[in-house]
Amino acid sequence: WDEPIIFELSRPGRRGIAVPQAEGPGVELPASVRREHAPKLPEMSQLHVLRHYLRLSQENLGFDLNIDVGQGTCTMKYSPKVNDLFAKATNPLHPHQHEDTVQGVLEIYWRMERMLAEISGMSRVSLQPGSGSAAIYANIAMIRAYHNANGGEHRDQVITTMFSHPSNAACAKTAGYEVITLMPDAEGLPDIEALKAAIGPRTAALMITNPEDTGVFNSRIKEFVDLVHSVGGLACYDQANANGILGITRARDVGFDLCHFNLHKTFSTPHSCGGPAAGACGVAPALEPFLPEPTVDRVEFDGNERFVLKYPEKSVGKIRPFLGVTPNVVRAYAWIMSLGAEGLRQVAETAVLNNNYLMHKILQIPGASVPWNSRHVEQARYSWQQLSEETGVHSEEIGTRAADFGVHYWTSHHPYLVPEPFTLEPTESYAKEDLDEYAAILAHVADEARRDPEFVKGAPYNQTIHKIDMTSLDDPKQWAPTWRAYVRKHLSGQG
Amino acid sequence: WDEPIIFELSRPGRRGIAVPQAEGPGVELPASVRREHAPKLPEMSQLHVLRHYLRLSQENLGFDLNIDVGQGTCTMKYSPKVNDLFAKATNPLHPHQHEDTVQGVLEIYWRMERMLAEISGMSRVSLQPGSGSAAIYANIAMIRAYHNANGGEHRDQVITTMFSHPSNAACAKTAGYEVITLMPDAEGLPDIEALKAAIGPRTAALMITNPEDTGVFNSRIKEFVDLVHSVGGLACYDQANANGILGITRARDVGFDLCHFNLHKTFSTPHSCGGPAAGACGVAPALEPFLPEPTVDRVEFDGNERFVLKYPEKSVGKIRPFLGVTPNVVRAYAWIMSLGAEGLRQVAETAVLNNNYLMHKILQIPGASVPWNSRHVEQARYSWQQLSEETGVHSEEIGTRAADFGVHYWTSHHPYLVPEPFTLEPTESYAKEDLDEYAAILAHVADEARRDPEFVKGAPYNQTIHKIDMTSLDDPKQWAPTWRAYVRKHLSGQG
Amino acid sequence: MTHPYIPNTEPGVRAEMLAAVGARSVEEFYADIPAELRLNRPLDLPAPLVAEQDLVRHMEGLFAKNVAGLSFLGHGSYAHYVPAVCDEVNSRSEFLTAYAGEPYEDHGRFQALFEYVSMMGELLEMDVVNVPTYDGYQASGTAIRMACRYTGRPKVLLSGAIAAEKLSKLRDFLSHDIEMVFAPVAANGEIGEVEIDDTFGAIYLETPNVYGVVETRGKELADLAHANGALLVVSADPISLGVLAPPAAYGADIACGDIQPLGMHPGYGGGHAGYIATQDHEPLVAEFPSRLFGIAPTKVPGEYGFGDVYYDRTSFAHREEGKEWVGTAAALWGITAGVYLALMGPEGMKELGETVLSRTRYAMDALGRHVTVRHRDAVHFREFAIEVPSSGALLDGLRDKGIFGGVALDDRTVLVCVTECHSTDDIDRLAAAVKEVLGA
Amino acid sequence: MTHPYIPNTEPGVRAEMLAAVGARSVEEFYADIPAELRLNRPLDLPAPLVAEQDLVRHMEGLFAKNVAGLSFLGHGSYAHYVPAVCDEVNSRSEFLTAYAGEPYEDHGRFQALFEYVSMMGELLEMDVVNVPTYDGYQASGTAIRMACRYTGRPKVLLSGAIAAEKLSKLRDFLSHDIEMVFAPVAANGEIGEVEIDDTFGAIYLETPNVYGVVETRGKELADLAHANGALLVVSADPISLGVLAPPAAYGADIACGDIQPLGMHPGYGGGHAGYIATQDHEPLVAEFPSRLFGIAPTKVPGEYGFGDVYYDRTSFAHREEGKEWVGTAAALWGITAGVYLALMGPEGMKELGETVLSRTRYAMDALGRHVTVRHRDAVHFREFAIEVPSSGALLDGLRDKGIFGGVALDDRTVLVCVTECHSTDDIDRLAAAVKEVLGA
Repeated sequence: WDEPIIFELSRPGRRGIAVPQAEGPGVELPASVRREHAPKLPEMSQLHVLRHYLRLSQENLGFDLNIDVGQGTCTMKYSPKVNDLFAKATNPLHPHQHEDTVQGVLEIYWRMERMLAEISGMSRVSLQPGSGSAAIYANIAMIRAYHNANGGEHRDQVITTMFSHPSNAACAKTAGYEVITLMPDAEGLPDIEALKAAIGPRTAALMITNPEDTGVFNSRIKEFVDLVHSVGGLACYDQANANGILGITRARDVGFDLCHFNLHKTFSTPHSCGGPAAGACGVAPALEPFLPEPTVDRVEFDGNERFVLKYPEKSVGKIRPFLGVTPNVVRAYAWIMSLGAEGLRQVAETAVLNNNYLMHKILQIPGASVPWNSRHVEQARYSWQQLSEETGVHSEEIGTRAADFGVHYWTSHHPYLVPEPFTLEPTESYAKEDLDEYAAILAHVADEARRDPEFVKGAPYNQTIHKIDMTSLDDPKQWAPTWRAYVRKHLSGQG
Repeated sequence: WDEPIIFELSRPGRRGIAVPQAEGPGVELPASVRREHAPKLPEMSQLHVLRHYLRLSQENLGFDLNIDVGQGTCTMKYSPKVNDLFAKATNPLHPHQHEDTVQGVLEIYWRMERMLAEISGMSRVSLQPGSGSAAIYANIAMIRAYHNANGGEHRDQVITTMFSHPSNAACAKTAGYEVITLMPDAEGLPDIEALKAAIGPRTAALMITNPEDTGVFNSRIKEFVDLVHSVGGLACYDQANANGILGITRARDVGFDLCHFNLHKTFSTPHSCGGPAAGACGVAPALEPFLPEPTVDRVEFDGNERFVLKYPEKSVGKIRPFLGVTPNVVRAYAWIMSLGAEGLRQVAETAVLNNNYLMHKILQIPGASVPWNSRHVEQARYSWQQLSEETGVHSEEIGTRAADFGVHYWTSHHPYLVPEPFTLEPTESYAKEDLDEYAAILAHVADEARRDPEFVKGAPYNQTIHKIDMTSLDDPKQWAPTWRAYVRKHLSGQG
Repeated sequence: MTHPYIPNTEPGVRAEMLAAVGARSVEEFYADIPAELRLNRPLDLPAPLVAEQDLVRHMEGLFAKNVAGLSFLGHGSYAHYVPAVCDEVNSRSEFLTAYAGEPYEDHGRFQALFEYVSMMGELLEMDVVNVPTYDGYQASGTAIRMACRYTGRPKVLLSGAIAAEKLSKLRDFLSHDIEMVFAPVAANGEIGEVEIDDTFGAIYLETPNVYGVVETRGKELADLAHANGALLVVSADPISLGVLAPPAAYGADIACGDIQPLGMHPGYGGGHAGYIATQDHEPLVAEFPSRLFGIAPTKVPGEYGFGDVYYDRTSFAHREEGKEWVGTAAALWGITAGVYLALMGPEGMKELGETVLSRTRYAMDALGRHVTVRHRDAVHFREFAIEVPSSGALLDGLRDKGIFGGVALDDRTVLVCVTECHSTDDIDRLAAAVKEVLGA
Repeated sequence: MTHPYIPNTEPGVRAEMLAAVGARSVEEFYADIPAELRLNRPLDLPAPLVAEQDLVRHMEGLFAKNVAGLSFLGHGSYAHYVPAVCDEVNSRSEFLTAYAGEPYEDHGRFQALFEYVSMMGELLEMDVVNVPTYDGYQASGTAIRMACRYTGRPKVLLSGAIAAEKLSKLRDFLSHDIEMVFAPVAANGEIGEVEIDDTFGAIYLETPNVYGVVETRGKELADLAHANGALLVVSADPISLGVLAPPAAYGADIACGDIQPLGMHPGYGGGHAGYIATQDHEPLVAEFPSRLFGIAPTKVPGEYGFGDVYYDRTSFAHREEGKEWVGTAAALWGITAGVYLALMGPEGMKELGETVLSRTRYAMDALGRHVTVRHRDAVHFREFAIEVPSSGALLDGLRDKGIFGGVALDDRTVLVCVTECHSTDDIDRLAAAVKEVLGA
């Protein structure tokens, strides 16, 4: 499709949907609040709105359609369609309904908390955060509240690692902390010597992912936790990469005080073009008083169980409206229920097997490598450094060319400590055939890069559009973050 | 996508869904009924089944995605998404539920019957037939029952017209009638002289469409009806092409004894790749005793209304299981309710305006013509005869090339009385811009045909597949109506 | 206001279009419709609910008048579990709103339907399966007609164990030119004594039959038919074929039936589609009225295309010279049944069959403690009949308890249906309720 | 059995893959996890419901414990009508399951989100709108932070008419380094006396506010803020902007709020997404933490591409050196809100606003006959507060009648919410029930 911008499809007088009539008395608005100019929204019939968005949807490559192993660190896995039905069942529920009228959904929250507590080893879990990053922020808020309540107001530093998600650093900064970032050592793992140098009386917490986004499990993780504890800091586990270790090892058993999961990664809720997602914060008993409000508790009542909302006294307050992203909590609950303990372990083991199998295939492609040659759990960050040096083709360009074959990858977050990076995470959802096909596509593109680098650099060729000139997007004079800005800056001269 | 046949995606041991366990006692089957060899169905994980079908869906051009005016005679119109929700609401209802537990759905049947009776002028309407063709068959069954009940067992001929849907002829034949087909006269309308010659004591009925599939309204239609009545025959109106005359003229007012509508055409239920559809048979009072069983009647009961099933004594019996294609009856009911009398008239007038506007544009394309140069109502059958004579490119090839631009048309049913035909029906759903774009595409392809006929003949170029060699499909030695037949005939030598 | 479904009612565009055509009003386009045929008043219809939300409220009000219950209803429509993926696929706009495009722009539809018929072929062990006809009734009627046309003998022997409603359809569809002879039902619920001669074109059998009884004499009947130059036509429920032998295995020439159980909701009777299958025998294939889709090469080696097999058979090609008629039937349900079979695979179909057999037996045992279960020694799949003092009184009593207990076959016989959706707890609840109602 | 979600658990393929890698078992891949960190027992979780149908039954059992009623609940989550097309689009696999592809293979997502921000821009009369953040709470917190960063002044004056839960979020998010000063609420329900000086970075106002009152002094506050070198930040409900002036019209520098009313179901709080908007003023644009999508040329003239505007602002680019943080927020709700606005168009938004204003007034009049309606002379949009002897007793009494009457703001104040989904009959039913409960 060569689908225009929606404003170009508008014709005055058309309507996509009709609205009920006022019925009640007319209300005259004072001039100070009355809208003067009608908003220039598109005017289209219903079919035409639908057709436009259906065409746009076909110009998008959802997980369900492609082999999405290139979205490493994001744990792209099958989100069962039946769980969408459960999510939709929450549509009519209003978050201010009286507890008595939402016992079903509260029970799901309570059961889900118990299951995640078992999976993490933590004593309580909040399902309120809207995403992994929001969960990280919530954990930092709890860390701050904990220290403030325990005479640690002076602790103003948070330590994190370079291969942890940027939100660990950014959320800590937003919460007012100085951020210390540990760089990888010669093995590619966070440098324990750097940690020893960094900890001290100002240390509020260590925020660390393991395995980090490289997919390497840090076997000295307990030393990290113990070191931070030794100076009175808290240890907080970013479990975004938990998919390979479900049922194998648990946050609390390593000594962590807090952890978080991304329900949209490990627990299969859909990624929705970038949210709504859902995060879960697990805490050890000492942190319970600080949990976001409210919590869902179970009480016995006349021999019956009943689920109620409680407001912890020292709560950090609200992280997001109401109890959380309920449709996704429901989906994740259903997903765990469909697998059970044995199933979750199969998830972990199969994700790890898939990753090691794919790594084996990728490393057979001339020019591809994986830094530090370590063992990998559920994903791996690779490098095209050698190929790039030979051909001048950059990793991003190879990924774009791969899109011509219906797959793609991303290069991960800046900065590129691993040169010419790409990160592959083949979760348990994929069949061997998918991995073979994915590796074959990358091998093909790498070969193209050797034979005709300019061709690869010119990609894409069979996508909706061709190579974009991104320069205007960083120029305030040219950038156009809305259609009205575009019309003003780029079209008004023509009109 | 280059999507394999589903059997090629199978790997033994995989499963797409799990089934509940037996729970009850084991049952030992006697050898005479026990299946010996497991069926060779595909074995795939759930994601892989889903992905396969999603990709196939993207390889299909639904009405919602394209400008579907080329599917003339089929009245492709917008099927509102909200009506799908109503259709789904019928999912759990079982057709053997007691009347008391399905008063809502029975009320919809009753109200829908009343509305279609008003639209057609008939006294009663059966919603049981599964499609327009099934409705035609039901009408013929009623005609036979009527004559048998009225001493007309000897009436063994049914008269129809060439531009009526083939099912009029085919259903009459299936019901045991001799079929007489009126050919068009010099004006393109059914030849009234031929009718005069055909009618007689053997005439059971006239089955006629108006406007016929050419889109021309036969202004002498009442004469046709009167002629058939004059010999004791019944007149049956195929209202498949009713979209342009809703609220303008009615079947009963012309004198017809029976008529049928296609709910999936005029009344917007989706075409579903070719069904489930739904048909409605309207009858005049004399035919009521013969309606398919059961009918839905309204009774007053203690001052309340109640809807009940009744079995007409002389009923032709069942045409299809239960009451009809309920989800589609519900959709069509909701569609009429969203429009009302004024809305239906707007539907008709706009469909006719759209058709005449498009015809004006098409006739500007050199090489395109419309036979007989008559006035047209809601559609028109065109001819590329002139272009074809000039270039050697056939209508079908032009349609296939148009598919490269995201639209297409069909050539209508055999035989091609109109040479190199194509039939366009731009219903009320389309915007002027759609019609402009459609005409521009055909103009472009016609131009291509002049400049490079071989290029057009080689189409398609950007579809999933390339030009098909259809010859094997009519050869019993080669045809492969299933994968197992294909494997046996074409692959087993290779294995 | 411009109606959301009719963009060109907006007066500006309307005027523009009329001007382009050179017409003064739409009325000009209707000039062929004589005045005396005109309806010179607005249609008398209810006031419209143009706002979608008002329509939703109206429809919800109607649906609120329906009542749900724990249902043991079957008898032609079955509440088997419908996997979410089935609904996901058949709700896709691309499939739901497509119609009859060519094999290029509608490649997906052709392939999906080809795959459906191919999977049915595996289930049935037959090489030719039609693109679905309307329903199982139509499939039976057409299958019998095919057999009669093929043999040139307008006479069929039918099992007596057929649902009354289906029989109503078959009589209408066949009896004007095909003689219908009925076999008795034996004491064990199976087809009884069968006698035919060389005037018969077909023997028609159903399994499981209207009583839920699995017919065990298929081979014998096939042999009998063939010995007399007739065909054996078997209507078999495809959901049973993971455990039960397909008709082809015991010699049936034509298999037919309804695929509603393969992923379609009951939908108050809206989920039906019919299948017809034969071996790849050209003269028999020639008798199919439905479309058949086949695989074909394209000009690119290795690429699969699809098209109509033997299109000349159809009324689309030859009007009344075609076989019966073909119209818009139930293609989407064919695609859906394909999704269902692909999800289930051979193991799923087998396990499902075992579960249904087992729970049916469990229910016969549970109810057998309170009422007489008919044909108790026969193999039952999904349904069985019980004998009660009054069908109506029992069903009314059960309905008061929120249970739809079954379908009354007559005043003293109720047909009970059990699928994989009924837990043993559900069945125990039914049995307890039956005891209570009858005991009162 | 191989689990339907995990194809490579099938033993054959597992062995094949292990062999290819040269590993004897999966255990080898876990060699880096020390023994003392291992969980040497199975997780203690409920027995799984592997059969989809068993899972459905379990979930339906849980959902059956929820209860529906005629609801007048609002206070941060609103049951406006959701057009079917909104759900159709956001249920599409292509959108629902996509994540973060590049602007080529994910062109559709980029365009849909660009169109969403563009339509919001028209509604707000502002040139820069973010790809949605989590919710209105977060949008307010970030908008205030943006203003404080921009002005370099960590101090904000907030309207006192803010929901308690939102305030809980703002305190957590802001108070550690931004001083929060509150303005009183005036007798008419609007913001009361406001005093600021040049230490303030922003004035923060909500309209309609927590009492449903539309603030009329926006222009005055904008002037006051600007006179003191501060910004005016206004949280405005976008559903009201078909009839109410957008914040930009009276001089607000940053607009923010929640888009849940634009096509998202309440979903027990799951439908939220936050917007933040400014004019195209580079130093203020630099303070956005969220992603901004912009239109850009491709190498084919006339073709539109899309990409990130000013990516360097973000934590994705510069970790703690970026502005706050950006993560997975609520993009799908942005796409959905775009569908909603395109369906409604300018006329639809206007009519909707008029309908809500009218029905709110109707409800105030109807309830005003039985209870005291607060701020009765102010302009109300959708919500208003009533004074009752006991909030709990009233709401309990209404709930017994199947009515969710409102949200208790305190022991004697109940907030009632009326949208276009409430007919005057619904409102009359509420009023009658209130009378009955209070009269008893």
